[in-house]
Amino acid sequence: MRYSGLRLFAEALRGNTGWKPAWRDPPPKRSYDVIIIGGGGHGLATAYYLAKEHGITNVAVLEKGPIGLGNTGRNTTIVRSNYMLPQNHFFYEKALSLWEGLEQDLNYNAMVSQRGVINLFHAEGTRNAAVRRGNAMRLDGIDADLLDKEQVRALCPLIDVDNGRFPVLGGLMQRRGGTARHDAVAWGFARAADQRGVDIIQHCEVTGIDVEGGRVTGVQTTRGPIKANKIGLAVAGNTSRLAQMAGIDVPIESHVLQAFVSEGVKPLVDQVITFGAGHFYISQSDKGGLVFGGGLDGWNTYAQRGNLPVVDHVWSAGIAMMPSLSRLRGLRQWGGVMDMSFDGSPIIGKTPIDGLYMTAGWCYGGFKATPGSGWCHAWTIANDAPHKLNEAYRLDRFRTGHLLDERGNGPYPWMQ
Amino acid sequence: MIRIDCPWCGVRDEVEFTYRGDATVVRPGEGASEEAFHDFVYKRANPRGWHVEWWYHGAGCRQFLKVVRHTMTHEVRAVARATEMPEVPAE
Amino acid sequence: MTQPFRTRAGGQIDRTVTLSFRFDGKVYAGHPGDTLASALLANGVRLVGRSFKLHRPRGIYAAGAEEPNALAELRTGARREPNTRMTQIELYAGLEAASQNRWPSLRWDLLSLNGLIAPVLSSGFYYKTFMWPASFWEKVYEPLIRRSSGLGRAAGLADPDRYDTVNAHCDVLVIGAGVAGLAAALVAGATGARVMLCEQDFLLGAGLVGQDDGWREATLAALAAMANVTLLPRTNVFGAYDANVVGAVERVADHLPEPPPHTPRQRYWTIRAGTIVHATGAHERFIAFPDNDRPGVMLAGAAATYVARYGVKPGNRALLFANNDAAYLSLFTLHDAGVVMAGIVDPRAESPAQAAARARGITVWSASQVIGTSGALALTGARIARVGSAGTDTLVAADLLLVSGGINPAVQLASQSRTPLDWSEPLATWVPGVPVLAQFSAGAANGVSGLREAAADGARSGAAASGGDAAIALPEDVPADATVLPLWEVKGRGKAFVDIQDDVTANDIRLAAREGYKHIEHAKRYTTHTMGTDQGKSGGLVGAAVLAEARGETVQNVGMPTFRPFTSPVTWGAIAGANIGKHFAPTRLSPLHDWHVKRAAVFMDAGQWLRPAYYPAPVDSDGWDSVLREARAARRGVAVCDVSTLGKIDVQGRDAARFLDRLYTNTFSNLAIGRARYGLMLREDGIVFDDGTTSRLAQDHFFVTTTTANAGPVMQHMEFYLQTVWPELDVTLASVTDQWAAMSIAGPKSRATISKIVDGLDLSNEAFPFMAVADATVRGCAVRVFRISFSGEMAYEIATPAGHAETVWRAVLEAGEEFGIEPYGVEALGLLRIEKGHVTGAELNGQTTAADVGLEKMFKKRGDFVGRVLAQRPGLTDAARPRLVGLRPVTRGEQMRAGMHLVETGSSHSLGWITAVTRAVELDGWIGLAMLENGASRIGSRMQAASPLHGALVDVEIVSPHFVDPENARVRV
Amino acid sequence: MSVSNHSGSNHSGSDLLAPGAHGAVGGEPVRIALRSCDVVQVLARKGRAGDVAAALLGALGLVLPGPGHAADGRGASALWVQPEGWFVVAPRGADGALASAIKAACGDAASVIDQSHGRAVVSISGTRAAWVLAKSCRVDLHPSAFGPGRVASTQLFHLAATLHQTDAVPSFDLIVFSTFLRSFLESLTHAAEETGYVVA
Repeated sequence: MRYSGLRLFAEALRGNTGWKPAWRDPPPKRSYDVIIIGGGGHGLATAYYLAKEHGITNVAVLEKGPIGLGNTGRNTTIVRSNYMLPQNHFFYEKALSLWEGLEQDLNYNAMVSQRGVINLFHAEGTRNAAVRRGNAMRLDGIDADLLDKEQVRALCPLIDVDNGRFPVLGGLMQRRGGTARHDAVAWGFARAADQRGVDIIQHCEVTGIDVEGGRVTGVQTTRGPIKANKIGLAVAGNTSRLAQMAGIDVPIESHVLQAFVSEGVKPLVDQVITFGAGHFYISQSDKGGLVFGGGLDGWNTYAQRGNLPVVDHVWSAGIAMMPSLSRLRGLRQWGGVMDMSFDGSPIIGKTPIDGLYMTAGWCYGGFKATPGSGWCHAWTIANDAPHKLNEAYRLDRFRTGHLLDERGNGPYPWMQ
Repeated sequence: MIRIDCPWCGVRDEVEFTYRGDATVVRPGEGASEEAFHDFVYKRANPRGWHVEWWYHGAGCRQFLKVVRHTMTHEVRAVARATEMPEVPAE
Repeated sequence: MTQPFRTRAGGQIDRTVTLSFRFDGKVYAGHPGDTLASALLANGVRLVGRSFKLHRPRGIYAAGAEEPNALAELRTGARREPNTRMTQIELYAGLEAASQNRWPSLRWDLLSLNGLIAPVLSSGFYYKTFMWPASFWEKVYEPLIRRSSGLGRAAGLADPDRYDTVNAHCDVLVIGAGVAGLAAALVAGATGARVMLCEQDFLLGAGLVGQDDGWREATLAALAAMANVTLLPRTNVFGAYDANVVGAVERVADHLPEPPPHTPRQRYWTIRAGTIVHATGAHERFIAFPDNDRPGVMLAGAAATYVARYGVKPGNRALLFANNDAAYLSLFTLHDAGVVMAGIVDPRAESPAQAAARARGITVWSASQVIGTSGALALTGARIARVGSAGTDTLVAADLLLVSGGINPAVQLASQSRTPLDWSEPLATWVPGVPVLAQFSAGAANGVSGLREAAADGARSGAAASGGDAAIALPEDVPADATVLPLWEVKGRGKAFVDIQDDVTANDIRLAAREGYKHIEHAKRYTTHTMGTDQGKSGGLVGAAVLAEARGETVQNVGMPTFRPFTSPVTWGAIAGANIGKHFAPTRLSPLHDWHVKRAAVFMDAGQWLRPAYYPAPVDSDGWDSVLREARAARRGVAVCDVSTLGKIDVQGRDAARFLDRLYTNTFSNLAIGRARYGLMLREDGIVFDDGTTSRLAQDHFFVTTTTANAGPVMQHMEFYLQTVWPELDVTLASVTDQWAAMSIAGPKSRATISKIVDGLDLSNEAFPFMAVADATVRGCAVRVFRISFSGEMAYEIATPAGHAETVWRAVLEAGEEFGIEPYGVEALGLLRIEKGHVTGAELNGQTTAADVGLEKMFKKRGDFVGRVLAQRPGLTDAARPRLVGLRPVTRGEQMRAGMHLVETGSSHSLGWITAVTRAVELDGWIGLAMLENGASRIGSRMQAASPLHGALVDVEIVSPHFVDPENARVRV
Repeated sequence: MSVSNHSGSNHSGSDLLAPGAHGAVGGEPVRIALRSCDVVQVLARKGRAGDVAAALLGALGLVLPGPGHAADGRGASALWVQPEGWFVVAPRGADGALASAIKAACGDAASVIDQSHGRAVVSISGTRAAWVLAKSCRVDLHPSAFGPGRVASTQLFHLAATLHQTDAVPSFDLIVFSTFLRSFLESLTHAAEETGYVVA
C-alpha cells in the first residue's frame, strides 16, 4: 500500500477504514539467512538495506519489546555530519545523504528537516577547533559555514551573544543538518523492510547466542531457538550484555543521557543550536515543543532515567544562552541508555566470532547515523568485510591504538 | 539523585563527587604486557546489576571511594575507602 | 461588573474585595481566592480556547492541573507566559490574559475550517504525505505545519523576574495537602519528625471546603503551630528521583501583579526526604462520547469544586453522566447551590445514589448513556439513549454536562519511584502496589475514598512514615463509593475525544491499532494521545481502554505509557534559578587582576579564568600593535607576564620523588635540590596529558606546575594514582595554585631588571643558572625565584604569596623601567611560544603522542610510568602520524589562520592542520605551527594552507617549528 | 586574535561588601563580613598522625578534631578537612609565622602548607543565615543535623568551600579559594538579597 496525499483523501472519504498494518506481525521461522538483534532504527535500517542493496530478504529482526522504543524513540532528533576526523565525517556524510532521500526511498515521511545546525563557540581555542573542523568538512565536500557573532544574532535573535559569562564569538553552521521525526524513522524502515520480505518479530527477546567452533549458528529466544549463520547486533545501550552472550567483552559502558521537551509554543527557534560553553543544545519540534538536552549523568546505568543535577545544569545553560526561554515550561523529561565507547566513536564491523557483526558504541550520536549505520552494517554482513566507510570503526582499534577520539577526552566513557 | 554515604563526610549528593568508572580493574605492575594494560584501560564488564565503582569526593574529603551501586535501581549498597574491598551482593 | 453566576454565599473567596481583570481585552470582576477559571465562570464566560489541531471551541473542563482546554497567555510584554492553565492562575488585581491558538478571534477562528477536512487529518496523516517534491518540506509544508501548531506565543524577551533555588532535608515529606495529606502531616508532625508538606494549590485542604471546614481549620492551625513542620502551599512536586529526592517548584509571587523587590517569582526546591507519603489525590476521568468537548462539558468533581470552593455556578441547568455513586455527590453540591437539575444519565441499572437522587426529585435515566451533544460555541443539550438501544434518543436541554467515568489515583510520583502499579477491579484503574523505596501512598492516591477513610489512611501513613504514632481527630464521615461500572466510550456519530487538548479521538486510536501501532507507546506516539500539557490525566486511561478494545484485550493488559517527570509542566527559569548570566559559572581572577584592570587590559576567557589578552597603549593603532610591542619587549629588552593561573601542586613526603617518577615520562628522583625540570605526563592510554616544570625544594619536597587548563585534572590524576594504585607511598598532595601569584620576567634585560629588587640571592649565571630555583625576598616579601623560560629568552619566574603580588609586580615594573619593560598578555605569550616552537593545549589536545609533538626523547630508558605501555601500540607509533612542524607563507605578508588545513598544491586532500598562528617579531609576517602527516620529512617543501571557510588559500613553506634560537642558547646566557 | 567583552572587576570583591544594609528591608537581615585569617594546611605524613596531634597540642593547645568537626586551641582553631589533614585557622598574624610555628612543631611528621593567601574566609551570621546558604548548600544545616563546632567541606555556588559553624546564632565561616572570592561574594550577596544583608 503506497502512501500519498491522494491515498489520504481517498481513505478519508471512506472513513479511513482501508488502511492496512504498516508492517506484518509474523511468527518467527526456524531459520533465517541473517538475524538482526535489535528492532531500533539501526537494526531495522540494517535489515532494510540488506534487502534493498544486497537482495538478502530472508532476514529476521528480533526485538525484545516493541520496535523503535529504545534510543530511536527517545532522542533529540538531530541529524548532521559536522565531524572533524575524516573517518567520522565521511561516514556521517553518507548517513546524511541517505537522510536527504529517505522519505522518497521509504515512502514514509520522516520529516527530515534541513533547518541548519549551529555550534556556538566562545573562546579562541574552541573557535580554532571549529575552524579546523569546518575546513576539514569543506575540503571533503561537506557544507559548513563560519558565522561571526552578528550573523549568529541575526539567525537566532534569542541567543544572548553578549552572554554574561561566556560571550559568543561565533558559530560553525551546517545548513544541511537539522532534525527528523525520530519515531517515524523506525516505523518507516520497518514498513519498507517488511515490504521487501523482512520478518519483524516483536516481543522476542534473545537469551543466548549459539557459537560453535568460533562461529555463530543461531540464537536462543523467548520464542524458541532460531538458526542463522550470520547475526548482526544492533542493540546500542545493551551491547555489552548481548556481546557477552557470545563471550566477548567490548570496550563500552552504558550511560544515561537525559532529554527534555517544553510545552508547545509558536515558532521560536528555527535551527538546531548548541551552546559550546554549557553542554546544551536545543531545537523546536514541528509540534511546537522545544527539544533540548545536555551532557551525560556520568555514571554507568541501564535505567532509562536520570537525576536532578543534570536537569539543573542543562536548564541553567539554556537560560544562560537564551534568557527569554525563562517563562516557558518543561513538559517532559526522559533518559536513554547510551553505548559509550572508550574513544567516543562507534564500532561497526566484524567481531572475533565468525558470522557475528555489530553496530554499537554510538555514544549519544546514534540517531543521526541511523541510515548510515544500517547501510554499512548491511554491507559488512553481506560481504563479511567492512565497507571503506566503516573500516576505521573496527572493534580491535583499542588494541592497535588506531583510536578515533574526536574530542580528545581519553578513555573515559563518562567524559566522552 | 544518587546519594553517597562518604565514610568521612557523611551522606552527600552525587554532584560533590566525580565518577571514575569500574573499580574492579587493577593496574598491572611494572613489566606487564600490552594486553594487560589494554584490559585495565578498556575491558569492562559493564554489568546490569551491582557495580563497584570509583567516586572521587572532590568537593569534600578529596578521597577516592569504592561505591557498590546497582545500575538499574541506582541503590548504593556500600561505600568503602580506596584500600578496602566492599562486599558485593550476589544479585 | 456583575458576576451573574456567583452564588450568594459560601466558598473560600473574599467577597469583600472585588478584583478587576481582563480576558481578551474585556474587563471582568472576581474576588481574592478565585482562579482565572472560576472568575470567568462567575462572569458567564464559557468559550475560552480553541483546540490544538481542529480549532474546535473549548470551555473550562476541569478545576486543576488536569485542565486540557483552558490555556491562556498570561500577562504581557516580557512577562507574557503562554499555555498557562486558567484553573491554576490565582486571580490578582489587574490580571491580563488572552486566549491563544486562534485567528482572528476566539469566536471566529479561521482554522476551525480544519474541522471540515478532519478525516484527512487522521492520526499520523503527516507520515503519509508531504513527500513530493522533496524540496517542498523545508520551504512549504513544514513552515505551514509549524505555524499552525504550537499553542501560545512565547514572550521572546528576557525575563525580568528572578528565581531562586533551595535545598531542603526532612524526615517525612508529605506530597499533597488534601484530607489524607493533612492527616499524615499531623501525625508525623506530632511524633516530632521533621515534616514538609507540599501542595500545588494555593489553598491547603481545598477538598474539605464545604465538607468539613471545622476539621480543616483545626488541622491547619495545629500544623502551623508545629515548628518541625514546614507547610509549602503553591508548591508542585514535579518529579521523584532516586534516593527519595524530589524536585518541587513553589510559586512564590505568581499571585501578585509582579514580585516584590528581591523576592523570587518562583523557587525551586530540591528535597531529600527520609520517607515520602504520596497524598497526591486522584484525577477524575471522563467518558468518551460523541462531541464530548463542547464548552459546557465538565468533569463532575470540577463543577462541585467551582460551587463549593469558589461560590460559582458553572451553569444554569446541569445534567450528570456518570457510572459511579461518588460523582452523584458532586451533582448534589450543585443541586444544593440552586443549579437547575436536568437529570442524571447512568449506564448502571441502579445504585444507592440513584435512589438518593430520585429522593431529591432529580430525574435519573438508568442504564442509559449520553450519545451526543448539541450546541455550537456552548452546550445546549445532550442526546441520551438507553444502553443497547438503537436510534431512540432523547434530547435533554442543559448548558452544563457533568461527566465522571471514575477516578484515577495520581500515581505519577509513586510510579516514578518505581512503585509497581496494580489494577483495581472496583475502581477500574491503576493503584499503587508495594513501594520499593521508603514511601507510602495515602487517601485517594491510594484508591481510598470517603473523607474519614481517606484521613484514616493518611494518619496510618503518617505514622508509618515517621516511625511513631499519635492519635488525631478525624473529619466527618462523608462516605463516597467510587466503585464504577467500567464505561470508557459511547460510540456514535461525531468525534469522541480521548485527548481533548491534542484532538485525539477514539477513532484515531482504533486507526493506529489497525495500522499496527498497537503497543500503548506506539499508539501514543502515532496519535499524540496524552502528549499535551495535561499529559492525559483525565483521558489517558480512556484512550488505553479504547486501544484495549481494538486489540481485543483487557485494559490492564495494555498497560499505560511510562509515567515520566514532570507531573505538571515546570517553569524553565525556576530550575535555572540564579545560575544564569554571570552566575552561570564562576569566574576566577588572578591576584593581579586589579592591576590589569587599572592598566586597561583587554581580557579574554581562559577556562574559568579571565586573563589579560594584551595591554593597549596610546601608540597602538590596533590590538596587534599592542601584542607586537609587548612581544618585542620580551625579545629585545624585558617584559613581564602574569602567570598566576598555572596550576601549582605541593608534593611532599619520603616517596615524593618515586611518585613523580611514576607519573612523568622523565625522571625526578635524580633532580638536585634547588633545580627545576620540565616534565611530560601521559594518560594511561599513552596520549599526552599535561606538561610543566617541577622544582625540588628539599629532598622530600617538590613544587609541581601544570598548565592552566589542567590544574584540577592533574591534581585529581595524582590523587587517583596515589590513593588507589600506590597507597603505600608516603606522599602528601596539596593544591597551592591560589596561594602563589607568579610572574614571568622575560628578555635579555630580565636579569638586570630583577637583580635590582631580589634580595638575598646571587642571580649571576654561574650562581643561578638556567633551571635554578631559590627563595629570596623582594621589597620584604617572600618570593621564590625560578630560572625557567617559556618564551625562549633568558627569563625568570617569581612566585610570591598572592597578597604580595601587586607589590612584587610593581617592583619589577619599576626596576625594568630603564629597560623599557612592558607587561605582556596571553596573546604575546602565545606569539613568543609559537616563535619558540613550544607546545600548548592547541597541540596537546588529548589526541597527540609525545612523538607527534617532538617530545619522544622525554621517555626515560627504564621503569614504569603511566601511559608507557599503551603508548607503544602501533596506532600511536605509526611514523605517518601528523607531526609538529613550522610554517611560513611563501609570500611573507600573507595571513595564515589556525584551523587551516595543509594540502598539496591543487589537491583538496588534507594532510594536516594549523594549530596556531601569529605575526612574528623575530621574522617577517606570519608564522604558524601545524600537525602534518610525515611532517619531519616534508620540512623544506612547499604546500598550501587552505581555509575554504574564509575562501583563503596560502602557499606555505614547511619549516622547523623552532623559529627562534633552536639551539636554546638564549635561555642560558 | 579575539577577545571577550568582559569588563574588569575588582579581584577581592571588596566593592561588593560596601558597609551598610543591602537587599530587602523589613525582615531579619544576615550579616556578611570578610575575616582576615591565616589558614595553614597540615597533612600528616604516613603513619605520623599521632606525632602531629602531639605537636599541635603542644604548640597551639589544639586537640585535633575528627571528621566533620573543628576544635579551638590557643588563638587558633583546627578544622578537619581530609583524612589526617586539617586547616589551622587563626586571626591574621605576621606573614608566614603561623605556618613556621606549626612546621617547627611538626618537623617531618607533617607537610605544612601555608594557604593564608590562597584561601579567604567569609562569615555569615543571623537567624536566616542557613536559609541563605541553603540556596546552594546541599549539606543539611538544620540544628538537628549540624551545629556549633561542625565542619563540612562541600560545594557553595559551584565552588568548593569549607563551612564551619562557629556558634548557635547561627554563624558560619566559609573558607573559599581566594581567586574565586569575587565570584563567591557575587553569588552569596545575590542570595542574601531576599533576606537583606548588612555589612559591618
